[in-house]
Amino acid sequence: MSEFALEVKNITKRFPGGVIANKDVNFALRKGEIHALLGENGAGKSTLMNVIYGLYAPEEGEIWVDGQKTEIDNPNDAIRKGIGMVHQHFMLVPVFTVAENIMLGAEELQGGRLDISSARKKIRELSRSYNLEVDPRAIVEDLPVGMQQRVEIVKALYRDAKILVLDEPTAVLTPQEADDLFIVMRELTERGVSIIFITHKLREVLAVADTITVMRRGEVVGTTSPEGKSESDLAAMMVGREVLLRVEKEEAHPAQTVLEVKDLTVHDERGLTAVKNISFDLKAGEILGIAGVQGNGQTELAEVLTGIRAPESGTIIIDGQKVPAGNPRYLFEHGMAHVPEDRHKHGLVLPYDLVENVALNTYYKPPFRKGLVRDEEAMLEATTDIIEAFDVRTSGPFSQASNLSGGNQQKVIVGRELSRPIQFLVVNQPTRGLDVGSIEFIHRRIIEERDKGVAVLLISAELDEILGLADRILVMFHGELVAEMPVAKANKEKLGLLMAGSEA
Amino acid sequence: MATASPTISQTEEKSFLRDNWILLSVLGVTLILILYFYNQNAIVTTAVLAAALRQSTPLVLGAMCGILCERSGIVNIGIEGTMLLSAFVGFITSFLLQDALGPGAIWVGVVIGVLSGGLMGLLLAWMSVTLRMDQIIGGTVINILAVGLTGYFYQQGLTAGDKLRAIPLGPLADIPLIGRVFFDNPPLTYLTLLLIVLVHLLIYYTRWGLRTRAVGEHPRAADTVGVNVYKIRYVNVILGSCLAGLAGAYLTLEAVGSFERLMTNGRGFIALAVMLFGKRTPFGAWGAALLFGFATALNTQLQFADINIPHQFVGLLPFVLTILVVAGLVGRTRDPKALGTAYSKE
Amino acid sequence: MADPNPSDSRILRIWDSFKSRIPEIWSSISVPVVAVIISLLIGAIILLISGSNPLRAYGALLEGALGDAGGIRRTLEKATPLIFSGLAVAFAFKAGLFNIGAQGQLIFGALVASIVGFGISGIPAIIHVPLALIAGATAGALYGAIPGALRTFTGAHEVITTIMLNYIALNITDYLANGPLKDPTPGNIVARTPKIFDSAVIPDLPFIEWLPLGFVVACLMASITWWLLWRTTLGYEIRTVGQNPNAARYAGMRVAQTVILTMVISGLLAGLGGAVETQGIVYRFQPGFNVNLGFDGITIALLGKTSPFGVIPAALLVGAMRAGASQMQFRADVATEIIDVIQAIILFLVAADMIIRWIIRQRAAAGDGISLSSGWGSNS
Amino acid sequence: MKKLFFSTAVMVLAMIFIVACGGGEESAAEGDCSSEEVFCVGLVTDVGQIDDKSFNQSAWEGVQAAEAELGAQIDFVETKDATDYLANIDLFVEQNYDVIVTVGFALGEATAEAAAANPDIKFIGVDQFQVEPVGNLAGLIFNEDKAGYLAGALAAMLSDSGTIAAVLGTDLVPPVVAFKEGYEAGALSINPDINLISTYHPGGLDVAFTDPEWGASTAAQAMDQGADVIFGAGGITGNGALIEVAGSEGTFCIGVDTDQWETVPEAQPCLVSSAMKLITPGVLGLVTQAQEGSFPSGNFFGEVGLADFHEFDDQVSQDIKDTLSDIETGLGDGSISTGYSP
Repeated sequence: MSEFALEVKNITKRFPGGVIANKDVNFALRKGEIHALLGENGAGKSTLMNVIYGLYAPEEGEIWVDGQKTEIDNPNDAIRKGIGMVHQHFMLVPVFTVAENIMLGAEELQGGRLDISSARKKIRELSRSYNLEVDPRAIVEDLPVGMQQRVEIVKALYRDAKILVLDEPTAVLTPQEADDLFIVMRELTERGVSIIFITHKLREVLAVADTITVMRRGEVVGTTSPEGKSESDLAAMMVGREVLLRVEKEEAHPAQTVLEVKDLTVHDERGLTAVKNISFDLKAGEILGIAGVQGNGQTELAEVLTGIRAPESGTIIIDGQKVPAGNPRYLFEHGMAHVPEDRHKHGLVLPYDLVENVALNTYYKPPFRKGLVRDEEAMLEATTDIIEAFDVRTSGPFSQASNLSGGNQQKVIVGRELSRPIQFLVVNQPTRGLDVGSIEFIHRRIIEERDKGVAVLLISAELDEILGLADRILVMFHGELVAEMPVAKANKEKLGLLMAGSEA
Repeated sequence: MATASPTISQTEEKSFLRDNWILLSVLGVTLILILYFYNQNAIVTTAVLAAALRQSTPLVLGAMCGILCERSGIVNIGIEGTMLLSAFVGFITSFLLQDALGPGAIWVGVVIGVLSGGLMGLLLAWMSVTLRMDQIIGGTVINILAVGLTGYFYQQGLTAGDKLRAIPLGPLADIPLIGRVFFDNPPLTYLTLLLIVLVHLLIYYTRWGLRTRAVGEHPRAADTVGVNVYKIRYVNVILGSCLAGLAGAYLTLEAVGSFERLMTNGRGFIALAVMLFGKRTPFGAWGAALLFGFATALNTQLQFADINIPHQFVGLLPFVLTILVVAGLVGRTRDPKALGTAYSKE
Repeated sequence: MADPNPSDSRILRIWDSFKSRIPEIWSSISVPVVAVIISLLIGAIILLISGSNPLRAYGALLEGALGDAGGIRRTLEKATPLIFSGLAVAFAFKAGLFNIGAQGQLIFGALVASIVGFGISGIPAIIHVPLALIAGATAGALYGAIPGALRTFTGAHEVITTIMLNYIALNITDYLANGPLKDPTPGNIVARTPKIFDSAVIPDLPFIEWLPLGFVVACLMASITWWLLWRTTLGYEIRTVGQNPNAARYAGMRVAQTVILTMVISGLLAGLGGAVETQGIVYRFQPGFNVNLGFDGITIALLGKTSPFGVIPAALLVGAMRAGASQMQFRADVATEIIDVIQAIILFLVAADMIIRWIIRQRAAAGDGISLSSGWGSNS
Repeated sequence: MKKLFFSTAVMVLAMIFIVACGGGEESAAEGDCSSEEVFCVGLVTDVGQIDDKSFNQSAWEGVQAAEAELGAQIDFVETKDATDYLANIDLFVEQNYDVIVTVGFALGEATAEAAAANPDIKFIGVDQFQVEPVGNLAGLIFNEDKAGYLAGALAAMLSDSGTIAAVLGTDLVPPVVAFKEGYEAGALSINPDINLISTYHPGGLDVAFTDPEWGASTAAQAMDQGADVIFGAGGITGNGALIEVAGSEGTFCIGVDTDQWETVPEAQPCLVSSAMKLITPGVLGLVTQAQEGSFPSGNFFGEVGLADFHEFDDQVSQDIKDTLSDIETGLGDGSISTGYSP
């Protein structure tokens, strides 16, 4: 018996196109511990875990489970070795029931038929003994995210996982829900489960981890215990230099009201109410932050405010005029800029080159239009300007958007939106998945816009971002605005409770 | 989603009733109408319904091919070509072997026809799963290829000894109405009725079915729990194409007794519509196929009765109906989430 | 990157733009060419197996297609409707739509052009010819609008609706040609409309007898289509809707209208093809003519890599095979269906271009693939 | 892979050359059609194949008979696309063929045009009614309604149930309509109360004659309603009906165009006779006249009639045979009218 549940030795993983995602990575998980794997986006944490789980085949290196060298070529091998994984994007079939999702791949059979009732029985036993309540008959897409995460954990336990990999499990949770998760994690380790906890959130690492391994640019930069470490120590290890954890900015000088929202109600794709009867206003020269756990109506709110979606009822007023529903062009004409939540879905046309992407929402008028045709000269000029001003790393204006890194793609979008005269800006999760350098750059630009007198609506699930940038904060829960406060009166705990729906 | 309590799923029967009340009421009305017309003119009603069932056989087989493929996430518009090629191969086989094997040659022909369908499925799976070609283009390739190959290798004057003839099922066949319609049919028709039940069981009550549906909805999720997405897709497409192959064999060896160029005449495309109409369920597809079969039989019957509507207009019925169906006027269908997209591990 | 000399930078930029497209241009030429060669080789093997002489067969095919002025004219005549239907399909591809309904749009175009052709008399050709062409194009456009509107307002996938609309078009035109519009000439027993007046017939070009005017019109339409797609804001909207409808919505483009408009233009191109066929070749509407022209558009569009200018050589290739087919059967005793086989193999190789890229060791230009299928769309 | 590709290519090329060199001589035997001694007959099909078991094939058999009996040099061109009619005729014109046979009413215009342009060549247009006769063009046409009339009379006399059926191609094709109208008139002439059920294929020209499954299913639908004689007239679609009827005892079927006892042997168990339009002898006759220099112009009516009863000869009573021959005489001298006018 080895003292290590899992050891990873000298793993190197290259992707087609030459990107080295993991370089000579070593990592050891002690039995019964919570081992945090810390690193920025793109540091190679998820790649490493996908290697361990058999989803990627490494070019070099070995994996040892319980002191024995093993080959893990596919998830089946991993499951057989007692490795379970809870992915950042849940691997659940939305239209299946909880029981169907959990039994998938490990089906109980009775005479060739699926034996769903014995699966349900086993699930109920598991949830009772680990204190993880799930209803096996519920349809997954009807469940809140926290519950879906539990289903994922039960799914791993159903397969007798001894090693549990949790990939960014708190990204979708409130701080309080995260704390609940930590209790569950503790309970699991007490029953002999070893946990790898992947995150980029320093506070959580210090709160729960027994051991911390930090990764940067595909390499392990060090392993340490949390004792005596501060957040900034870890941040420096993670980024490789001193990081300003707080964004520097001046006091805001809010002026006239630019945007007024009255009694807004919005439905989502499935026709369910996503935003319920909310009202607020936004003033020039301020950043209004909307805090909330993902999936509480922020996406739909942003889409309505930017004209992508039509509201069910309620009014939006800009410059004292009622805005027509679902008309982005009207809003663009009235000085709106929008950095969307999902840059691949909304922000960019990936197969287009940068020139065509830069013209995306102003292609229809001068300078990009000359009569019936497009003025390609002007488009090219604008693109080169943005590349220069926003420090976009690319081989040139004609390179395809899909060839850029996430940070550079986001810079192109921000550049496009900020290079025309605007009076209000909607930014939704502006730094999700970006490296620290890009995050800092984008934060600085947002504050610059505020200082120029632009009204900024910032929607973010990252409390640090909200607290760092916003001047005034609204909290959204279940589609409703549950609180409003100036940033000075806000702190993480308070916001966390509000985001979880409890009265503060 | 805003409310805290999650929806609890109903038991299967209850949700079936809730989701399909339109279907069920249509079914009820249909039954009443059938009994009414049977009372009015028993012979004609029986004849029309028997014709509807006959015409529905290749359609429901083709539709079940579509169901198996699409449930696993692969669009198959090559059903038409698969049917045509299998019809040809099945017929040629039975023709070549009829001297050596006698009547058994037809059955060998059926088997080889089915296998040749499977081979076309293999080709489609290779194109769409391994090469990750666009699936609609892959299907188009199969359609064009089948027309070319069967046309080129077709020879004149080939005649099979016979075709598969009706086998009345003893006393069952003597039951009024139902007996003639269901229990006095040739063997592949019985086999088709059996296959409808089998495919239904396969999809909803077996491990394979659960995995197939998971792969069609969320292939990566299936992959992470150790389900081999490629294998599921390959096997489903091949299996499904075997059913299309059976439809082809049905055409040459049971329905007609000879092969002719282009003899599928768009049935593979209609089968796609039937599949959508039936919401990708075997029984739904069967109902839809019966409806299409009924439309054709009705067209014939109207002419029999010398009712003077231009037959082209009556002939429009199934096509207009299909458009109404996909336009959602007769209840919407939900596509499997991953339908039409190739899966790649990395 | 600010350049003090604007004219210099302009040249530089044009060169830059061109340079970045070289691999794209090379791959769009080399893959189909190699595909055609391989397909002909496979066709040769099939011919050998069935005991025919491939050299003789291909020789006769070539002679029939290009052997003399008549052959060339026939090739161009065959290519003409194929260019139109290929353009129709390729254009819809650009907006992410798969217009299998070019067939139905084309035969409606052909029918309506013939109605204008025989129904109006006493006007000079200079008016009558374009009038009938426009009428045919309009009919195709209106018929194309149906699947577009269905897609937009109900989400019904155009593949299914256009297949069904093809059958519907066939039934309706058959009925009309054998009923109300049947040629009343004494002794006529055939289901067909009357012959169009000479004033509606597309005239021949003076001096160049091998070049049908319809072909020139087709090439002109290809250029206009290219210009529309790549130079105008409308084309940009269409392409954006095709590549990423969400981004189009984000950018304030009217996706619904764009989808309908795309189908209208696609139908217009197909309908115009039908009209040109009626006024240039058939001179009336008759069921049984124009049978597969719309479906062939799919092959042509894919073979031409969905580019308007790619459609022309693709149509010429298939047109030449069609024009020489009878000659090949006549002189070399080879069943004409071999052409369908070769065509399917070409299509397969072009679609699965990675096979060819592997053979000629060429890397794919990103975003080169064609992607259409993602469900039937009756949800969302 | 690359190597494999090239070696395959080389092999294929090599094989082509071997075959090409070995088979180079085969065409040398052909004579020159422009010379006086060589009598050349060419045939252009309608869209479809020479072996369609239908009118293309029948006409080709007539031309083949001309080869056997007259020593003609013959060849055919299959039409793949309806716009090629004229071009395909020109293939023979260029080689100075003496007689060109075109098959199907759809080629009527193209044939007339070619005939006008080439007065030295004799044209035979099968199923092509001539409104304005051209000297070197004979339309070989048939009174299908008369054949249908005989078939209808036979059917009515054979029927015990009093219900007879017809499964037909499309009404877009005039001969099919003529067969149907004649069939119905003939049946009614025997039994005015007879229950006649007949139906056209619902599809367009491109499918109506090539949908045997519909034919079979429709025949079954008719039999289920008591029809005990079924007339299948619609190319391959009709053949599907005949084969279906063959599996049902006590039911007769009647074929069309040629004696289908030979062309559809699967139907022999039910095939009592066929309503023939004798294309093959008609073509042979016109070709012979062309060679002899007695080529008629305008419309030339080919023979129609019922085919032999073959093995059903003893099932058809002498009464029936007598009645049929009376009707035939009546149709011939005009005393009986089918009531059909195109």
